[in-house]
Amino acid sequence: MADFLINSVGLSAALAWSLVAVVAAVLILNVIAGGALVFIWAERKIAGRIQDRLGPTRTGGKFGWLQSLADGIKLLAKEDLMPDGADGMLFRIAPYVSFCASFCAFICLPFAFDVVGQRLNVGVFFVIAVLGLEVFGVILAGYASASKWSLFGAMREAAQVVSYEVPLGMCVVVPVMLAGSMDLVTIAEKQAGWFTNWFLFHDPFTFVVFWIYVTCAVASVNRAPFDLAEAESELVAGFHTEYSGLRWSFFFMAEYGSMFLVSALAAILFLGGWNGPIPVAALLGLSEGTGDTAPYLVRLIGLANLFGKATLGVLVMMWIRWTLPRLRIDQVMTTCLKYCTPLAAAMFLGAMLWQIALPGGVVPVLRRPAAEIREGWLKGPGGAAARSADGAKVARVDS
Amino acid sequence: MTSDVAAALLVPLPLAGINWHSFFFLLFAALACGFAVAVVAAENVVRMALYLVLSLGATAGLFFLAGAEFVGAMQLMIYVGGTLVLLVFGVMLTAQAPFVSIKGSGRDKVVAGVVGAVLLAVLLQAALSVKAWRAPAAGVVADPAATPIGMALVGVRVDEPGVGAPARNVRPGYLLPFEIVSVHLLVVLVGAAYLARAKRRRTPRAIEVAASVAPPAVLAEHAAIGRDRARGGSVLAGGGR
Amino acid sequence: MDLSVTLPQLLGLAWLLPLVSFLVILFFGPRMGHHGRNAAWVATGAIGTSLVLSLAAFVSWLGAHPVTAVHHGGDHGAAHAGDHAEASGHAEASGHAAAVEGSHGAGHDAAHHGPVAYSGDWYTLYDGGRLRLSIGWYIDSLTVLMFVVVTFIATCIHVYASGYMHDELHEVTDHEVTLADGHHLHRPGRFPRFFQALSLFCFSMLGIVIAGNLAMVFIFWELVGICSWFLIGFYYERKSASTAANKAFIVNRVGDFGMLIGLMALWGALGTLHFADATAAGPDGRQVTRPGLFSLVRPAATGHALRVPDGMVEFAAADKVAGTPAGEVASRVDTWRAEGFGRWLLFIAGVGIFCGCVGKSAQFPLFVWLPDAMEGPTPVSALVHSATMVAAGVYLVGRFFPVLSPDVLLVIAYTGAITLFIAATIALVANDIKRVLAYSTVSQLGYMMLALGVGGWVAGLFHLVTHAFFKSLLFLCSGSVIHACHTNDMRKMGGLARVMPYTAGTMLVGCLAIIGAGIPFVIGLSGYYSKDSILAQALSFAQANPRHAILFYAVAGGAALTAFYMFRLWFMTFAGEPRDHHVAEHAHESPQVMVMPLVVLAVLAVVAGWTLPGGFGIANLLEQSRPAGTVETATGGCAFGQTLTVPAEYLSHGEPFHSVATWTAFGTALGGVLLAAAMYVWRVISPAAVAALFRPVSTFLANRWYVDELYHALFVVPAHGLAAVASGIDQGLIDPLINFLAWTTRQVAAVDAWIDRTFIDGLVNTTANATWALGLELKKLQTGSLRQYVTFIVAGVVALFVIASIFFREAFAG
Amino acid sequence: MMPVVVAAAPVVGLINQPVGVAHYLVVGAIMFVCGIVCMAMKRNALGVLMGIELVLNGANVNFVAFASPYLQGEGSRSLGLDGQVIALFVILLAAAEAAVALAITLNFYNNHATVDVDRADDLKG
Repeated sequence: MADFLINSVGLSAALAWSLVAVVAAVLILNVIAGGALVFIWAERKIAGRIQDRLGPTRTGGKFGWLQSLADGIKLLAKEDLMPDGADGMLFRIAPYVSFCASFCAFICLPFAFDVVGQRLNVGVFFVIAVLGLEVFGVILAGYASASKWSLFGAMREAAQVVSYEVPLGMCVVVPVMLAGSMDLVTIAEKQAGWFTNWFLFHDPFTFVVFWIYVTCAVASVNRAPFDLAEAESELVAGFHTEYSGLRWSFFFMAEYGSMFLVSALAAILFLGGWNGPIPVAALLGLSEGTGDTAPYLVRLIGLANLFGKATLGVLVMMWIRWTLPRLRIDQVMTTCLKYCTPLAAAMFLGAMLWQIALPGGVVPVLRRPAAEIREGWLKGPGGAAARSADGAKVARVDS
Repeated sequence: MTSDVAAALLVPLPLAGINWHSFFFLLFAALACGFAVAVVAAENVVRMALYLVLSLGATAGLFFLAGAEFVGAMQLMIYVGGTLVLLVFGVMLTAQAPFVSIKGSGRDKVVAGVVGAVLLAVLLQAALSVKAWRAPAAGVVADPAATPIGMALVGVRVDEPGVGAPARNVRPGYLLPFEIVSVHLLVVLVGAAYLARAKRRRTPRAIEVAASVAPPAVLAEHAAIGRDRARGGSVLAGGGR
Repeated sequence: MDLSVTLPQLLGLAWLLPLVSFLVILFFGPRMGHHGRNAAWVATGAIGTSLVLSLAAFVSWLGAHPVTAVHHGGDHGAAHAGDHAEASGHAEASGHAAAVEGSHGAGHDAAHHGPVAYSGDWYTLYDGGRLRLSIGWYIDSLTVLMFVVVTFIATCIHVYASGYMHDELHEVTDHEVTLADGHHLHRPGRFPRFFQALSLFCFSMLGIVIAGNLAMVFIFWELVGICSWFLIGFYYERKSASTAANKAFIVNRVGDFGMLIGLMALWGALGTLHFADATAAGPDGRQVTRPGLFSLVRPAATGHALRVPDGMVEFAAADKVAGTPAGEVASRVDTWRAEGFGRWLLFIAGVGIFCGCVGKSAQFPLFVWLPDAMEGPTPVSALVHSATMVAAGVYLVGRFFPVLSPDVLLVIAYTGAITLFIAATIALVANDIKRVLAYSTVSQLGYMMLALGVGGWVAGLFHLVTHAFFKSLLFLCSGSVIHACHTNDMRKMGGLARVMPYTAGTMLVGCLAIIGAGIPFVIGLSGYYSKDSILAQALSFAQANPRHAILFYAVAGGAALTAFYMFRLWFMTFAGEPRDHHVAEHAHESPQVMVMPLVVLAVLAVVAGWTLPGGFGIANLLEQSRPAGTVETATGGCAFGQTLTVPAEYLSHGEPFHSVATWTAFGTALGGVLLAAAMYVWRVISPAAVAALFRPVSTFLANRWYVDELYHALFVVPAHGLAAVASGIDQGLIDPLINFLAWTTRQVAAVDAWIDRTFIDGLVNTTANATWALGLELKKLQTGSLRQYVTFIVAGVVALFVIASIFFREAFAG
Repeated sequence: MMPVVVAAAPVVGLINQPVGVAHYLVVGAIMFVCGIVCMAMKRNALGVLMGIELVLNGANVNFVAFASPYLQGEGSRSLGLDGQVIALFVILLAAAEAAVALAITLNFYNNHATVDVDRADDLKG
């Protein structure tokens, strides 16, 4: 898009690039907001269906699809009060910190091949890091609302998120190891072709890793079985009990945003990202390189694939939420420390050994021995230049 | 992780010839330095924590700007996500009423200020004295890939073959330091766990003491402790001195 | 049987046996039977065995060298036929396997075969070329005879002493010692100690006799002195006994001092102290003969005529020797000798050795110790102070006769005469029985010295032997008298003959022997023969040297005095009425063990002088060992400016001298006896009247010529004076000086201490305090507040940075 | 937020010129000094810890600045990868250090019922 602006519109490169950045940002923001709205509605519908009831039906049509709009309006109208003992500044800033943290991750999330806000070489790593930041919002909110219950809730959630980050990090490392790079786009690319190429089916270890990833993901997003932060009888709503109105909605947006983020990540890392189960584009002979419209078509298909998988993930989370009973705090901790982490480590070890033992096995991509990879880098500017060319950017745009 | 998107919408600045890189550098630098100063200025320890988080986040941005993406990410994940969370936990645990905002005496502030100023002057003079550092060579393009760092950590230096024969004076790999740091971290974790072990079973003494000693009047006294350490004979039995 | 081997072994063994007994008694004395009773048997047994061995040696000597009368023809040159020819006794020393270095006898002159002597060394202590110290022997007839005499008398005395000393076997109360609290001293008996000392004495006496060189003689000389000190001071608790012992020892040492000078003169000049020549395998295997003293002084080359030996001449003419080149020294010696170099050295050597004899044999200046030596028990007096030790001096003069030049002989003669006269006169008035005998011994020794001095070598030694017998007899008799009467004072005795017939009888024999009683020209007791020979020799000497006629008259006078005081003693003790009844009834005859030796000695006193028809007699025996070169009359220069002729001894046997001597001797003896009888038996002259008549003389004599007082005045007083002066100087001068020095040191020390305290300590303390204070100040820097630490750190960094940038700009600009 | 404004004013012109190492060094210096001052001023133990974090980050900025390929002037040679790796290690060790420091602070807090640094002056001279 940038080239288009520069050539056709003739703006100065800097200006062009800034416009592109703005467009990208707005695009991502809306996707998230829209998604959130849809998910809120979906949540209510699924909850109903699971609890054998209809869920919202009257608002806006047959299926109550405007319910989330109604909620939004309600929240906007509601009065944003603040407990008197609270630390004003912290109280106000907490929701935005939380929202920004979860939203930041979307910068480097690729929706289709090269359809990404900012293609970061350390994509996955960046996403995991940003997920960690969300904790601050929670803690500040807990502290700022000056009530012991919110503080306790915040502490528990913070402890939970921080401790689950460890197994999450280990699970993420496995696909990164398989793909050989932390760049999400490369990872997804590596899974092109039939669904058998997905890392999920790469080797038994990655299969188990996927399921561990799912549990940790659910926990780190405070969803369902692990959402005790705001679910204890005495904790009422956990850290955001004192919040109401728009601030509360930001927390809510943050939660759904990160849900979507985590499931999208799962899709990319294990389920082949924008590569559908059946390589439609490849079958149809479309490839990015040919013609000017083909790439767009391919990306569209990729986009569709990714959104499908992501929403499927979110729906699964909602499903889990309304089926599994809530875990006690010590159970949460034990699952994390005594089950997830060791299991993830074992699987990681297994995947690595598998990789070494059978390089030529399931994944041909990594047939080249390590030295070859090294030569690849050393061979000279050609290799490096080529790669940097597409990613060449005079101005670094950061999150 | 600042709201740079919002910043990007700022209009007033002269757009023509804007050097985005230096723009963002200015933005992040301002954020980092501002919040660092805020940390110093803040009285409330929790606020200090928040400002510190923001400051370090801005520094992470600086790292990204400087091309060290992996370090930036590490900064965000480990430093901000890990260390500062730990710090905030620490703050939360000790943020009893009297300690939230202990005010240092004026004299300390002045002394610290003076010393800081002198040090700043010295550092700045050092930083700005070298001409070579002032303006970057134009057109240097580098691929901020993370793989070289990974390889370096494993001991294989791919980033820049040493001058002259590749094998002879290639820069040393970082396998050993990496191993040492990992062992170091293990030891630290064990140590920290040991230090902070189940001593928590007893209620923290501050509360215990305050409750056992006397009616609420004491709490006021209790709060005074922070103000003036020099006054002897504090009510706290055995505590302090 | 090769005499040169058997004799040294026999006599050597005889000599060492008393030493063995001494050691045995020394270590096991008190444990020998009750209170050491058997010590007597051990000592007596040892000396008895020595006697047997000596007799064996004597017999073997006679076997080899039969004693025959020696006929001295008038002519000098008469070659002596007879037994001496084959007696080339001085057999060549066959190199004995043992360490014994045999050597042949002294050289002999053409005319006379010279003495037959065997000499050699048992053990060489040190052989340093010039100095050769060795334990060796020089055996000739004199040695053998002396061995027999000494061991015989010692045996008799040992037997006598075992009886006499029996009261030492148990607790003894010494009446003469009163303790501070007035009681008499009670002390345990010292029986074994007595015999221990006696054995040691015999050993050392025999050592002198057998000694082969002067050094060995000197060593035993001192040992004898020590033994006499032990024996005299046996009752050391008694003040008188201990002072007497010390006196004896000191006076002997004075004599020994002179002897040492003589020794040094000999050794310094001649380089050897051995009497006879010694031939030994030199380093290169050839037989090397080292000349002894005799052959040096009377070399065979000159027919054993006395001459100043080359060594002494060179020594005396040292300056000349230094001047002449080495080669010609030997040739020039005769000219120097003629000039008289070395004569005085020989004289000094001779007189030096004689001084030793004066001290030991109690001659004129040094005789004071002998009378006091009577403090010792009587057997001691008998053995040591009559027969042996005092005789050692005479023996040494006899042994050393060849080396003595005529002037030395003259000195000896005159000393003898003086001693003779003084001792005899003091004996006249002595009242203590042992004192009388002591003075008689001194006078008899004077006789012997005089005899030797006038050239009567055989006469002197013959008298020595006979005197040994009857003097020990007299002492033992006096011992038994004292033992009986428990007092020495003759004035308390009297009329003991009836009570003690044997003692009286034997004493009478002794007295007769000593005065030389006998039927002239027919037969007489032993004293008769020896005294006559002395008288004869003195007469011949007086005739030969009219200037020295006085010597003969001294001898005659002495004989008279001897007769008088001997019989005065006998009459006062045994004749007349007992003057002290207590003593009279207490007196009793001595037991058998004491009387038996008296009888034996009495027999010997009579027989010793006789000469058997075959010529066997002590005189002829002695004749065999007459030193070479002393047979003939010798005339020699005299240090006192005129020549002296020493008449040959055999001349005195000649008619004029022999008859005159016999008659004078008989007359004087008879006179003395009659006078004594007159005074003490027939009471014709009362001794008191005579004493009164000669008041000044008798008191003078009673006080022993005031000799003790003289010495006291001469030596003791000046010594004390000198001591007083010295202590005065010490007290008055040296002590104050030292005290003054001490005082000044103290003052200086005080000042020093002050300086030390104020400055140095001050300095140190101030620095210490300063450091302490600084420390305190710096301590405040550590306030404990972390924040201030940080500030300090930063300040430090800044300071460093500033310094670095200022001073090391170029270092960092790189 | 006054200091922020002050810092921004003089350098607003900088927006057009490229940014060199010196600028990063300035930022690093400022953060370093803020850290030091915070350590020197804050009486709350955690304040001191935060000061330490700031100091470490100041150092990190410098490292990264020197290590970045874009910012080098003509003469000097960038640290290359070393800078980044060192920054990494600093971050890691800072984490370890913070853990221990917090453990100590909490212990101190438990034993002395206070977090006030000035109360911890038992070791004074």
